[in-house]
Amino acid sequence: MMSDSCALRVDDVHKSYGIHEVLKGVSLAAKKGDVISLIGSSGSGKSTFLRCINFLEIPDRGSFVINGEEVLMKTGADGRAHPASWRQVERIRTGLAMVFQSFNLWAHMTVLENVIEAPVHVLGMNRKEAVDKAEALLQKVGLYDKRNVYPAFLSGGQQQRASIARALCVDPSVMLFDEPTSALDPELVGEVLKVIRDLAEEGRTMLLVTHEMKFARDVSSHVMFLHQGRVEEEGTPEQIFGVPNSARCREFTNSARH
Amino acid sequence: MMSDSCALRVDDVHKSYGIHEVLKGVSLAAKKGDVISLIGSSGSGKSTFLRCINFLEIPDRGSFVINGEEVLMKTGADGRAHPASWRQVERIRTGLAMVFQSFNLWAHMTVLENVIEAPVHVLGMNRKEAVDKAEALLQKVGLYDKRNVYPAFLSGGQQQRASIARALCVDPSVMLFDEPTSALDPELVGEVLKVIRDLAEEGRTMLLVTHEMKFARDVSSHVMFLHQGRVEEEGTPEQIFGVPNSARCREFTNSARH
Amino acid sequence: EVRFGIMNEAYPPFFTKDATGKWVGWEIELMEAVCAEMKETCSIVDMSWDGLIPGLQSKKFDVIWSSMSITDERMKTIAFTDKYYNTPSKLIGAQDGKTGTTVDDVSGKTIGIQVSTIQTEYYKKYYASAASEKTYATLDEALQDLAAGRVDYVFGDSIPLMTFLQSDFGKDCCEDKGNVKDDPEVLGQGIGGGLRKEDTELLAKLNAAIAAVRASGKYAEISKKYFDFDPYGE
Amino acid sequence: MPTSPSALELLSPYPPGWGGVLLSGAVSTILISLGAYLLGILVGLAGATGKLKGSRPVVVLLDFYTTAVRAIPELILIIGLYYAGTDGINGLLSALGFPPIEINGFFAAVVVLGIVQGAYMTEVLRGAILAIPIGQIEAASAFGMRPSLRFRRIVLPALMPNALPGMANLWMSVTKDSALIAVVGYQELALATRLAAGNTKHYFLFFFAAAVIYLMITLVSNVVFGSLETYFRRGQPKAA
Amino acid sequence: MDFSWVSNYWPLIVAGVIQTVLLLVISVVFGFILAIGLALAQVNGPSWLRWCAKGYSTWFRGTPLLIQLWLLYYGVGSFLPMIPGLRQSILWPIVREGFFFAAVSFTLNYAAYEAEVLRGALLAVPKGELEAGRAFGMSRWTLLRRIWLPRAIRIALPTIGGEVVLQLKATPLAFTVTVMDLYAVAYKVRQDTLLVYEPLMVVTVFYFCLTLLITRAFRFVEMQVPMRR
Ligand SMILES: Nc1ncnc2c1ncn2[C@@H]1O[C@H](COP(=O)(O)OP(=O)(O)OP(=O)(O)O)[C@@H](O)[C@H]1O
Ligand SMILES: Nc1ncnc2c1ncn2[C@@H]1O[C@H](COP(=O)(O)OP(=O)(O)OP(=O)(O)O)[C@@H](O)[C@H]1O
Ligand SMILES: [Mg+2]
Ligand SMILES: [Mg+2]
Repeated sequence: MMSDSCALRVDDVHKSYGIHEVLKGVSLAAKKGDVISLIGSSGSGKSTFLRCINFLEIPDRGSFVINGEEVLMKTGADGRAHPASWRQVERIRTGLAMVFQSFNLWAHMTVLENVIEAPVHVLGMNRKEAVDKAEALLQKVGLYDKRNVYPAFLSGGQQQRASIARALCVDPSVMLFDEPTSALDPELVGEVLKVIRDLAEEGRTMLLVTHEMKFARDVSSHVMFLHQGRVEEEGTPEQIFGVPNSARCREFTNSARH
Repeated sequence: MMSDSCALRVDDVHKSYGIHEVLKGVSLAAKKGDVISLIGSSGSGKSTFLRCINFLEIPDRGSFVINGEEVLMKTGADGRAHPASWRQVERIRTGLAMVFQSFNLWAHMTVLENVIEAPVHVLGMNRKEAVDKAEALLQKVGLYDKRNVYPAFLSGGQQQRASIARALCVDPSVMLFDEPTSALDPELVGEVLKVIRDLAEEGRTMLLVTHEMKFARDVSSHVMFLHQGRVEEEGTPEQIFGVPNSARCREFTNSARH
Repeated sequence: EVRFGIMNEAYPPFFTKDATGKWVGWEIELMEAVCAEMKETCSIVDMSWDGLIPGLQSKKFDVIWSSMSITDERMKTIAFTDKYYNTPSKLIGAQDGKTGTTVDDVSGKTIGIQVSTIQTEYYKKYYASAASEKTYATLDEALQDLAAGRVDYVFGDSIPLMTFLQSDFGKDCCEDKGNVKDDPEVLGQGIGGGLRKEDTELLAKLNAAIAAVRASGKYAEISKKYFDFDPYGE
Repeated sequence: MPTSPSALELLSPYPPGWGGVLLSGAVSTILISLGAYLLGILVGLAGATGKLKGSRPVVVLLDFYTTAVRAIPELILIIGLYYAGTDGINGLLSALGFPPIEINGFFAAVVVLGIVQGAYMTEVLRGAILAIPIGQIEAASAFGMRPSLRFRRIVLPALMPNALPGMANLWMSVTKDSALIAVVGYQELALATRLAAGNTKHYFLFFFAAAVIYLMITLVSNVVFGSLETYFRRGQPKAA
Repeated sequence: MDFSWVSNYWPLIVAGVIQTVLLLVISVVFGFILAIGLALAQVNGPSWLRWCAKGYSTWFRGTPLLIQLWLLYYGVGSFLPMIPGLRQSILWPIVREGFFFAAVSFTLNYAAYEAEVLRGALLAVPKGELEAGRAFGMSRWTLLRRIWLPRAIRIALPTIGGEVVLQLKATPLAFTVTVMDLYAVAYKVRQDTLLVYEPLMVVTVFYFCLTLLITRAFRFVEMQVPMRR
């Protein structure tokens, strides 16, 4: 049904908490190798949108095609949509990976155990192989010497890097990054930028929420500006950061420059 | 002993976790109205240093003068220093306020309750007065309409703003900010910048850990670059970001610009 | 086969399990004699007090043979054999040299009684106007409270009370105040075996056997081993 | 009156000493408690999951279960199952032309106490699961873990430190509650003690001996629960 | 089913309900206060205090409540009259009664169980939230009262609810020291009439109502702070 190159297609996502409508119809389409940045003010629904894509939040309405597979939805008695089969969702999730805004490392596992958990227990990777791979990744994010430490004893930036390594270790074809550089110093931001570029070249698709406009401009192939639950403007980085159409977007991107 | 204008003087702070020496003698002096930025790579000990100042971590060694009052220390049986009187520490803490890297909002209280908690129950402020003040602050950080929400239902940036409002509400003379803008969008960063400047003008002293170099440059009167537990370089923002002496510092600040 | 339900607590000298797990006591020997008389094989099923009635009703055994007092109230629920023993009731109390069991003797005192025994009825009829009552789950608890001075008298069956008075514990604190005046209306029905109401045939057989054991002298022979009087009562 | 035997003679493991009776009573106590406890954990896990994740009717049903089973005196449950229950089953069996069955007292005790334990355990585990930071569970879901895997790898290790104190309490009370099963003619430690005491009139000695045995059970349990807690609290910073 | 006895026994039943509820409320309220101290001693106390609290919890959870009650009633109870002046004081009529001993021993026992639950809950409070409290200059006491305990109690609410119900079920033991609680009344009825199920059913109805009340109350408190699930 979907052309193979379309890694991710999301249509008309709605989500309310109680009477508070957070997403009012957000759509998105990404090809393989796309890096799409989501920007927007705090509370505009960026995280919620990301969480809807892997069904951590169940959207009230919307259609989802992930990795060329359409997520079957059914409408519940309360008029809200649900995934028809959680099995399918679980399968699709194995091809997704997420870096959470609040890291969400598993507190009872060391950094290394956190990173190999999903490869070994979800993907069924051989443990030794997973450890090798994890160690290489931890090396890359500069956390190799902290591999046997529990998350509670890490600094904020170290936790964030562990969380990035954990997401990378499952070799996902679509990655959801929720402010992956918020706790990182500029040097590490540069490193992460490189990693994301490499991944894009390998043909992986990335969805990235960020507040660092420079980072968004440098890394993304496409930028979406979310405002009050709607996509106010989208386009290439040049367009969004150069000559945005909408006044609101212009204001927002300008403030980063002031 | 101290000139009145010296709001904060910290000398030769050492702190180890086990064999891992995180702080190897960090010193700092700040006058009233100073805004001192701490920059440095992830894991370099910035948060630890901040936490030592209000004794959330007990430094192994060091002397502290806060708000013109010297913290009495005694050496325990294990050769490590301890505050001689926790009473004194508690009293001194009422003049400090901290914004945590991980926010640490009290989960069993709404945003408003979080903000008025310390004024009412530590400073003994009249409840009504505290509510008025808190509401004004929440208004300022754009969280007024979320004042009756519990922290679990807030977005990352909203939590951070609540945490900032909570710290501001005690009218501290010294403020410790641990990456207070990490989860904020550029517009809000601008707002926080303004708030910090206003506070500095009122004569409050601020210690600020941040990874946003532009922010550090704009806001601070003095910048310290921490590297491997030592102050590698310090000076005015112009000096640190313009013509740093140390190669490491140059490398670090450059990477933010690339 | 007739199965006898016995409470799995110790109530010497009537019934108790010894350390090897064997049931011994006067009531056990009497049961064996009755069985021999009926020419039945007999077995013992032991149960806690709470399980006796349900056990009987759900046919886990056929007769409750466990020093159960016959009362009119209880006869609404199960059937009883004729009495096979009936011992007098007595008061014991602290050693103060005064004896006697009249209303005047107990006036203003506290009397400990085991819950819903025939003595409760007697107390209500004779003593309630002058004395006050404390109810205990077991006689042992009442006796310990007597020793601790929390009650002035304990009112109960003479045999366990005498056993207590002879023990090291009881010798030091307490003394016999005498048997109470008999009143067959509340004390007189004695102890019998309990049966399901519909088992009239077994009831008749048991009554005949009890009478025969008593008549043949077997009853006296067993009793002599345990008592220096006739537990059958009047 | 024969001369009183010494305490040592009374507690000797060989008759006429009562030590053996007490010890075998203790073994029964432990076995019944263990059986009931394990059953209780299984029931509790199912109950907690149902209460947290189940549909509306499931939650209502489980609410009724935890309220009712905890409210009804254990005695009535055990008598009900053992006597009325057997009657019922046998009535049914004979109606269908089968021979009657005999429900074993041990089995009945374990089932009844297990169901009761399960009701308390449901609440303990529900609380423990609610105390897990939600993000940890979400992270597991986000990596495509199936519910069973997620439970085994993430939820269970994370709930244990929160649940263990409550679970330890339940274990302590089930070792004492098993005294109830005397009602179906099973001789566990409490009954053995009463028997020995009533027989010999050495109340103090035997109650003291029983207290010591119960304490031993507790001390061993403390070690087990303590090391479990240390194990499951790995990675947690020391409390203040 | 035969409930004709109810007409004769209802005054006793009412008195029994009152005794049961009194015992429950007294032991839960005072036990809980004691438990807070015991739990804190274990989490935060100096090592000698920690061992005392640990020993307390081992003894009171490790031995049957019945034995504790007996030791108190017959052991300590027989020394009480020797305290000079106590016999003459206005306290004596209270202190002499079995009810007093039952209440004390239930309180001590409940405290041990509750302390264990609270200990776990205190440890489960996220460390960062405590640090936030300290950073604002809260004294130990304020921190405990405003942050640590309220958070811990919320975490432990379902388990605490269970412990309260367990305590309700422990009240019948008071009969061994002559307190005619609800269960004892039922016991008496059973002894008098040999009816097994009927009196227990009446008891069950009351216990059910009490349990329902307890669980509803706890559910209500639990609902006060919404959770993200
Ligand atoms: N409680 C602890 N126990 C052991 N090691 C710790 C503990 N807290 C921090 N560390 C270690 O101390 C070092 C400094 O940590 P700190 O949190 O001060 O870093 P930071 O400079 O704030 O970094 P970031 O920018 O990532 O927040 C890190 O290597 C960290 O792993
Ligand atoms: N579980 C929830 N229940 C109710 N409201 C929620 C919940 N989660 C988020 N919200 C609200 O939804 C809105 C969007 O939240 P979201 O986390 O998507 O914001 P965001 O764009 O990621 O912001 P930030 O940049 O601050 O992280 C916010 O106003 C938030 O308060
Ligand atoms: Mg967000
Ligand atoms: Mg930090």
